[in-house]
Amino acid sequence: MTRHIVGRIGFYTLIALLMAFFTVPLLWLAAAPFTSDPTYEVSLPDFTFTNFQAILEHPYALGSLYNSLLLAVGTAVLVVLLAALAAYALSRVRMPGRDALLYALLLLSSIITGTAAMVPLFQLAVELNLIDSQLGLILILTGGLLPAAIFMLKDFMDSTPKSYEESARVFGASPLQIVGHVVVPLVRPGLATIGVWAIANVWGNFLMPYLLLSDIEKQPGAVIMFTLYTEGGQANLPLLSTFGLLYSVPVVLMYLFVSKKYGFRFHGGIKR
Amino acid sequence: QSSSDADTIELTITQNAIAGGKNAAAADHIAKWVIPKFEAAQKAKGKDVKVKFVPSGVDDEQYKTKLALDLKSKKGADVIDIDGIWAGEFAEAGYIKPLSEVAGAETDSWEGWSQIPEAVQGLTTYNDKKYALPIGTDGRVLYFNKTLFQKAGLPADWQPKSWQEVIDAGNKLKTAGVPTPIQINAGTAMGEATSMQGVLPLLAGAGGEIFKDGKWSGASQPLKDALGLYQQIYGGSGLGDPKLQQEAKGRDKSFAEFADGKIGILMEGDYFWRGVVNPTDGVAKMADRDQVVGFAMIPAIQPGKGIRGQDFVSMSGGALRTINPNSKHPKEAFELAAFTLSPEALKEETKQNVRITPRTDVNKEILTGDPLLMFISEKVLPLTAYRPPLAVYPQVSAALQEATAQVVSGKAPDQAAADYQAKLEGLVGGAGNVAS
Amino acid sequence: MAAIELKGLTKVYPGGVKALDSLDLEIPDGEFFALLGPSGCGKTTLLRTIAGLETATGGAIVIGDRDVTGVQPGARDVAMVFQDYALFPHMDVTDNIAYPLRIKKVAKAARAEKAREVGERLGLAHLMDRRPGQLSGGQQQRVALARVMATQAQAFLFDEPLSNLDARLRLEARTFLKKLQRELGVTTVFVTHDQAEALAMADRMAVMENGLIRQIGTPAEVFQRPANTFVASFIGSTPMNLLDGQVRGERLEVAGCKLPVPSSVEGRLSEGEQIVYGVRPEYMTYSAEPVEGAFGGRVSIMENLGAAHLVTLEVNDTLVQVVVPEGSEPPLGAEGFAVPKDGRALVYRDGNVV
Amino acid sequence: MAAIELKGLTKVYPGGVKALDSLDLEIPDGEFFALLGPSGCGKTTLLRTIAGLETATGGAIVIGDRDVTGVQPGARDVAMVFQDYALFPHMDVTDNIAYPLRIKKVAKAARAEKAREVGERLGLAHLMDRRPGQLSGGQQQRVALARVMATQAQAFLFDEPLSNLDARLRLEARTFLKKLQRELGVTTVFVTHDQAEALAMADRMAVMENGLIRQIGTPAEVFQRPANTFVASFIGSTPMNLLDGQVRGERLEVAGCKLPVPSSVEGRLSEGEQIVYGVRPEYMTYSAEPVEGAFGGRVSIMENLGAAHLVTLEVNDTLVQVVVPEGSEPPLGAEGFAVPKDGRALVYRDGNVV
Amino acid sequence: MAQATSHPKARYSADAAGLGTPRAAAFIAPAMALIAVFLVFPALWVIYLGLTNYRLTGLAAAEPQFVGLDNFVKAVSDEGFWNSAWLTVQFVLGSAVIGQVVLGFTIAWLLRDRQGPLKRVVEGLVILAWILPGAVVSFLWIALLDRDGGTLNALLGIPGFAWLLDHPMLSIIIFNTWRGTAFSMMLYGAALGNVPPSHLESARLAGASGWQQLRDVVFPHIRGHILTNLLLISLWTFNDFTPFLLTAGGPDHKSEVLAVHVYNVALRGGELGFGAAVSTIILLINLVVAVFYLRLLRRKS
Ligand SMILES: Nc1ncnc2c1ncn2[C@@H]1O[C@H](COP(=O)(O)OP(=O)(O)OP(=O)(O)O)[C@@H](O)[C@H]1O
Ligand SMILES: Nc1ncnc2c1ncn2[C@@H]1O[C@H](COP(=O)(O)OP(=O)(O)OP(=O)(O)O)[C@@H](O)[C@H]1O
Ligand SMILES: [Mg+2]
Ligand SMILES: [Mg+2]
Repeated sequence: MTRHIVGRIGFYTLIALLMAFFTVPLLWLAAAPFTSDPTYEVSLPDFTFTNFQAILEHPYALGSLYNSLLLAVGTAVLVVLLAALAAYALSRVRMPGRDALLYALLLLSSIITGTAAMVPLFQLAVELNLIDSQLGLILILTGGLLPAAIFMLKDFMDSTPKSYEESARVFGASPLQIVGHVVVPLVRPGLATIGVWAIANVWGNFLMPYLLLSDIEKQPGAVIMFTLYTEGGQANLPLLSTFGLLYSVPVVLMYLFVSKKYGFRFHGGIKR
Repeated sequence: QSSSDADTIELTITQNAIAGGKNAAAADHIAKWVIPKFEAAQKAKGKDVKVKFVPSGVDDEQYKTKLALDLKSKKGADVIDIDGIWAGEFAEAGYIKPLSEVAGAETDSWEGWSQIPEAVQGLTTYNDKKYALPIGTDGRVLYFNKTLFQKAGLPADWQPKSWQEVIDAGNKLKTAGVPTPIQINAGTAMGEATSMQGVLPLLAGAGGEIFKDGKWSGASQPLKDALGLYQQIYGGSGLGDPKLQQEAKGRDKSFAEFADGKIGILMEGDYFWRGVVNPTDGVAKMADRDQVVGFAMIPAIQPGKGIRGQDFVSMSGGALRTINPNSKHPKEAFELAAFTLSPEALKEETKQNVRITPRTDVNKEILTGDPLLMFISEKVLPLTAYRPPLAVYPQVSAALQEATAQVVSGKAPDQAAADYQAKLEGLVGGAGNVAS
Repeated sequence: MAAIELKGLTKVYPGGVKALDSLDLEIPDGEFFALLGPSGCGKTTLLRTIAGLETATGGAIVIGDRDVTGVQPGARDVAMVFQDYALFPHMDVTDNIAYPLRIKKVAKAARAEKAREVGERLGLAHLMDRRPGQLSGGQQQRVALARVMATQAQAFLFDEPLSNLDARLRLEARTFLKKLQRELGVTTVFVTHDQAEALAMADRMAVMENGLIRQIGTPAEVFQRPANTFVASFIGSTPMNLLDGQVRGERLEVAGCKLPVPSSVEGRLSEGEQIVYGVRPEYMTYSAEPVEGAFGGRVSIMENLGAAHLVTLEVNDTLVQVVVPEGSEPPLGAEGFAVPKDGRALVYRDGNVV
Repeated sequence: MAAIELKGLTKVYPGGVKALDSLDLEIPDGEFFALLGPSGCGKTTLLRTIAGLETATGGAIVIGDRDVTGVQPGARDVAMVFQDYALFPHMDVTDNIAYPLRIKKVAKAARAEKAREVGERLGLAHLMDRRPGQLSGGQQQRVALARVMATQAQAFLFDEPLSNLDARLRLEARTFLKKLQRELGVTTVFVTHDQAEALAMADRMAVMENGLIRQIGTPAEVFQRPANTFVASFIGSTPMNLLDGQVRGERLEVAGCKLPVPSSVEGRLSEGEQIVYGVRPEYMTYSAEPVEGAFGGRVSIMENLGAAHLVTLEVNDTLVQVVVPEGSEPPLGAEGFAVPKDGRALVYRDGNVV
Repeated sequence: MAQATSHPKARYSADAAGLGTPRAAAFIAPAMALIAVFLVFPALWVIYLGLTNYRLTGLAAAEPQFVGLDNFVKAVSDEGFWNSAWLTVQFVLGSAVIGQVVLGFTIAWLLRDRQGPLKRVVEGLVILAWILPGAVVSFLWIALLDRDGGTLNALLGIPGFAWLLDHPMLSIIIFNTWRGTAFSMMLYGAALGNVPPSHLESARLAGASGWQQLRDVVFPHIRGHILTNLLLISLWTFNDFTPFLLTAGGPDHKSEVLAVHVYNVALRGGELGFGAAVSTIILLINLVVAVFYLRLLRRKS
C-alpha cells in the first residue's frame, strides 16, 4: 500500500513539474500585455488596456492577422486536401518505389525550408509572376509542407481498416464516393491534426512572406511582429507583448476548435 | 497600370521604415508630408504623379536581402533607401547605376550638391561616380553619466585626451561602485554596431585605417592596440561587462543599463542621444538626459597618434537614397528623391526628431537647439572617417567583430589579430591586398 | 436471387500464395451454403473473389446467368457482411442501413423509410439513431444484416458474421439467421470456421483445405460420412476417433483391440493393409462389462457435455473417446469398453474413405 | 499450490461501474474452477483483481494462508494466461517461457534449461527458437501455458485462453488442458464465456451476472438444475426452453398445452400462479404421434447438431425446441410432439427455481 | 464446363476502394505537381547554386562562376562549419533524440490510461508550446532567461545568471525540447494505445519493475513509432532556425547550429553559393541519418 502511495506522490510531483516547465515560459505573455510599462520581468500586471488600444490603432496589426489567417488557412486547406488524396492513393494502391519517393521528398523538403533556398524560390516566383501574390506564397509554402504531411497521413491511412471501403465498394459506391462518404470521415482526426500542424508552421513563418510579398497590406503577423522594433533594433515591449498575445490567440483558438470538433491525435507508425 | 490613366506617372519609394513600428517617424513623414506635397508640386507643373510608400520594418540584413532580390529581378521601388556601405556591392552587382546614367545629366546639377560637404558626398561615390543622394550623416562620441562621474570625483566637462585617461576614469568609477564603468561594443552579436561604435573608432584612434591605398589593414600595430584596449576593459579588470557583449540583445541592454545609471562611459553614435535616451520618445527614456548625460570626443591612443595625426577621432556613416535603374520614370523618381532632400522637406522631417542632415544650410538652422548634434556637426564631423564603400567591406567588418569577440572571451590580442589577418587574406583575395 | 457458379476459380496472391486452386462449385438459387475450413484455407478469399474485391487469377464466376468475372464489385449485385461488420462509425444506424440506397440515388425520404422498415423487421426500431459504437455486438450484427437486406441483392455473402458474438447470442443468431434466410429466399454463402455453425445452418456445405474443396454435401452427409480424414477430424463437436489400424484376417486390429470390419467396406480391404479406423464418440456405446469387438481401456478423463459425458479411455496408450449418456458415467480409472455402432465406423485408406 | 478465498470482494471502476459486488468465494487447493458469464459480467475483473492487476475497492483476497489484498501483483505468486496469450513478439519461445525466471534473476543457463524442460513437456521442443509470429494459434497457446508453468506459481488464472483457437483446436486443447491441470495439481481459475467449455473442464463452476455470482456448483448440478432462469438460459449448447405458464389445477398450462406438474414441485404451487416452465431440448423426447402431457406443434426449423437434430416446433406461436436423435428427423412442416422427460422439467417462480 | 475459360483481364482494380492505378495517379498528381514545381525544382537549383560562387551582391551576383566543388572543399576545411556541425549534433541529440523523445514519451506514458481534465490540461499546455508562433515563443524565452529580470533566475534565486551566454547550447536545447515535445507526445500517445495491455500485465505478474516493463514490452512494441518519430524530428531539428531568434548563434558562434550557420553565411554574409553548398551538405547528413534510421527499422524480422 505504501508503495502505491509513494507512486501516486511521485506521479503528481512529476506532473506538477512538467506543468510548471510548460507553463512558466508562458507567464510573461499572460502578464506583459496588461502591464503599462512591461520589462522582461514577469510582474503582476496593472491590468491596463492601453497596450491593446495602441495595437488596435496600429495601421497594420489587425490586417496582418487577417493575412496570417488567409495564408495559414489557405495553405492548410491545400496541404490537407492534396496530402490526403496522395496519401490515400499511396496507402491503398501498390506503387513501385513509393517509399523511396516519399523519403526522397521528405529530405528535399528540408532543404527548401532553409535560408539558401530563398533565391531559387524568389526567382521562381518572379518567373511565374507570383511575386507579391498571397496565392503564390501559399503554393510555395504548400510545396514545402506536403511531403511531411503525406508521410504522416499515409501512416494514418495505413492504420485504418480497409473493410469499410470494401463494404461501400460492394454496395456499388464509386471511388470518389468512397473517399467522400467513408474515408474522409474516418481519418478526420488525422486530417485535423495535419491541418493544425500546417497552420502552426505557416503562422510562424517570417522570411518567405517578407521576401515574396512587397505590399505591406498583404504581410502576415510574423512580419509585422518584426517591425515592432526601433531603428536601433530595440524591442517595443508593450506593443510586442500585446501583439504577440493577439497573434497567438487565433492559433490557439483554432487548435481548441479542431481538437474539440475532430479530435487531435496521431495514429500509427511505419507498418511492418 | 490599367487602373490609371495612361499619362499618370506612378512612383514608389521604399525605406526600412514603417508606420507604427521601426522608424515610424520617417515613414510618417514620407506618407503624410512628402507624398502629398510632391504630388501637388507635380500637379502644379501639369504632371499627374502618384507616389506610393512601400514600408518595411526588419533587420538591415533582411532589408538588404530583399532589395538585392528585387533589384536582381529588375523589380523594386523607384526610389530606394540603402545604407552607405552597401553602395559598392550593389553597384558591382549592377543593381544600381550612376545617377547620371539613370536619370540624366541634370542630376549632377542638383542644387543640393553645393550644400553637401565633400566628405558626405563621398558616401555616394563609387569609382568616382555618384550613385545616390546622401540622406544624412552621424558621428560617434563617448557618452558619460555625470551623476556617476560626480560620485567618482570626475569632472562634468570630462574630455579625455588619451585612452589611458579613459581607463583611469573607468577605474575611479569602479572604485565608486559603478557596476559597469566602461562599455565599448564588441563581439559578433551586435553586428555592425561593434565595428562602428567599437573597433573602427579605436583603430582610427590608434592611427590605423581599415582600407588605405588599395590595401586592407591586417594584423597591424594599430589593430593590436585597439584589441589591446578591449583586453584592458574586458579581460578581468572588471571595467567592462563581457557578458553584455555577447548577448543577442546586448546592445538594448547596454542602453537600458546606461539609462539606469549602471554604465559610466558608453561609446555610441548620435542615435543614442536622439532615439534611446531621448526624454520624449526614446526606447530607454532619460527624463534628465540633458542634465545627466555628458559627451566627449573619442581620444586617440595618445594625442596626435590618431589617423591623419589627429588628437581625436570618430566614425560616420549615412544612408543613401538612390534611383532604381529599372524605374519607368527615372527623371520623376529623381525629382522625388531630390524633393525629399529639399530644405523644406528636411526641416519638416526634423521638426520632431532632429538629426544631422546632409545639408549644411539646413543643419545651421535646425541643430542649434540640440547641444549634442551641434557638438557633432562642429567638432566631430570635421575629423571623422568613413568606411570604405567596397563590396567586401561587410565581410571584413564581420571578421573584425570576430576578433573583438575572441579578445573579450580571453584570447590574446596578438593572436586574435593574426587570426583576423588570415581570415582577411581569404576574403580580399590574398596577402597581396593586405597591409600589416 | 440467383444461382452462383464458379468454374475453375483460381486466386494467386501477388506474394505467390495460391489461395484458391481451380475451384468448381455450384450453388443453386436460394440455397444456404456454408463454407467451412481451418484458418487460412481460403474461405475469405473465395468470398471476396465472388464479391469482386479480389480479381480472379483464372476461371469464371457466374451469378444468375451473367458472367461477372470482370465486373466491378458494385455491379455484381451481391451484398456482403464482413466479419467486423464494417459499419460506418460516423453514421447512425439509419444512415448505415440506408447507405446502399444512397449509392443507388434513392431519395432521402424513401431511404429512411426503407431503413426503418428493415430495421423494424430486425428489431432495431429503438436504435435507429445510435451510432455503431453505442451498440452491443449482437445489435451491430443485426444492423449489418439490415444493411445487406436493404440492398435487395441477388446473393448474400457472409464472412463469419457470428464469430464476434457471445456464445449465447451466437446460438440465438443461428436460428434467427437461418429463419431469415429461409423467408427471404436469397442465395447465401456463409463462411465460418465453426463446424457446429455450419452443420446447424447450412442446406449444403463445403469443407475447404489449402484452397481446395475437400468435400461438398449436406450437413448430415458430411457429418456421417466424412470423405477423408481431414474432414473427419474437422467436423464434430467432439473429435472423431481416428486410429491407426491394420487388417488382420476377418478383423481389424486397432489400438491393440480386435474389431469387426465395418459392413460397408467388407471385401474391399486386403490382408495386412494399414488403415485408419474412424468412429465418432457419438457413434459408440459404452459398456462397463467386457464386450467382444470393442475398445477396452481405463477411463482417464471425463468431460461434461451437458446431457452427456465425453469419456476418454486409455486403450493401450491410445486415447479413445466415447459419449456416455447422462446417468451412466463411469468413475475415473474404471475399466470400460467402447463399442462402435454398426454402420457408423469408417475406414480410411491413404486419408480417403474406403 | 494453495486455496483461494475471496471475502466480500468489491470492485468499483473509477467511472462508477460496480464490476464486482461483494463476492464471496472459496476455491479449494488443486481445484479446476471455471467462471462463466456473459460479456461484461465481471469475469475478467475478478481474475484481474485476484492477480492484483486491479486494486480491490473492498473485501479481501487470501491465497494459501496469506492475505494478499494489498500485495503487488508480482509478489502474489499467481500466474495468468491472457486471452491473447500476451507472448512477447520480439522474443523467441525459449525467452518467452523463461521470462518470469529472468525477472526473478535466475541465471541464464538455468533459465534456458527450465524453459527447455517445460517446453518439452508441452511438445514445443522443436519450436524453441521460433518467434510467436511464426507459431500457429494452438502452439502459441501452449507457449503461454509453458510460460505460466515455468513460474511454479501457487495458482493459475486463465482468461479465456481457448477463445482465440480454431473450433477444432479448442476441443483438443480442452482435453489437453484438463489433463495437464490434473497432473500439476495447481489451483486453477478459468474464465470463459463458453458454457460448453466450462461444463467440460471444470471441477466446479460459478455463473456470474452483473458482478454477482448467480450459481455455484459442479457442472452437472448447474446443467441439470439451473438455480434461476438466468443460469438456465445461459447454460447448454442448445438454448433451454423457458416458457411462460400458469398453474391450472393439477396441470400447468404452457404455450397452450397442458403438462403435468413436475414431481419435484408437487404441492408447492398455488392455483393460477404465473410460472416459467423450463426444460432443455435434450430432456424431451420427440414423437410424431399425439401424446398426452406434451407440446404439440408444427416443425418449423431443423438444425443439424451432428449426431442429432434440433427441431423447433411452433406451438401456438411459441417456439419449443427438442433434440431428436439421428434417423428420426421429422420433415419440415410436419406435426410433432415434444414430451418432457420426467424429473427434468423445472419450474421457476420470480426467476428462481422452485 | 470444368475447363476454365480464359477471360479478358479484369476491367477493374483490386485495391480496397477500386481506385486503380490511373485514378491513384490522378489523386497523387496535384500534390506531385506542386511538389515538383515548388520543391523539387528549387531544391535542385539550390544544389546547383552550391556549385557556383554566387553572391547576393557584388560582382559575383552579376556574373556567378561555376566553381565545381570549391564551396564544399571550403566548407569542410572551415573550422566554423565543423563547429556548427558538432553543435548541430549536440542540438539534435540533445533536444530531439533525448529531450523531445524522452519527455514526449514520459508524458505519454504518465497519461497513458488517464482521462479527464488533468490529461487535457497537460496535453493542452504541451501542444500550446508547439503551436505558438516561433517569433512569440522565442521572445518568451528571452524574457524567461533574461539575466536580470528573467523569471527563471527569480524562481531559482540566482539573479544575474547568464543562461544564454554561459550555457547557450543548453538553453537552446531545453528551449527546443519545450517547443517540440508535443509532436512526440502525441505520436507516443497513439503508439502506447497500440501496446496490448495484456503484455504489460503479464510482465507485471512476472514481477517486472516499471523499467523492465518498458524495456521488455513497450519499447519492442513501439519501435516503428520511435523510429518514425526520430526520423521526422531529427530532420526538423536539423533544419530548425528558431535558435537564431534566441541567441543569434552566439555568443562567439557557441550556438551556431548549421541552420543558423547557413543563415549567417547566406543572408548576413551574402555568400549564397557557399550557403547553398552547406545546405546541400546538411541534406547529405540528413540522408545519412535517414538511412541509418531505416536500417534500424529494417533490422529484425
Ligand atoms: N492480401 C493477401 N496477400 C497475400 N496473401 C494473402 C492475402 N490475403 C490472404 N492471403 C493468404 O491466402 C490464404 C487464404 O487466406 P484467407 O484469408 O482466405 O483464409 P481464411 O480461410 O479466410 O482464414 P481465416 O479463417 O483465418 O479467416 C492464406 O494463406 C493467407 O495467408
Ligand atoms: N478499466 C475499466 N474501467 C471502467 N469500467 C470497466 C473497466 N474494465 C471493465 N469495466 C466494466 O466492468 C464490467 C465488467 O467488465 P469485465 O471486463 O470484467 O467483463 P467480462 O466478464 O470479462 O466480459 P468479457 O466476456 O466481455 O470479457 C463491464 O461493465 C465493463 O464495462
Ligand atoms: Mg477469413
Ligand atoms: Mg473478459
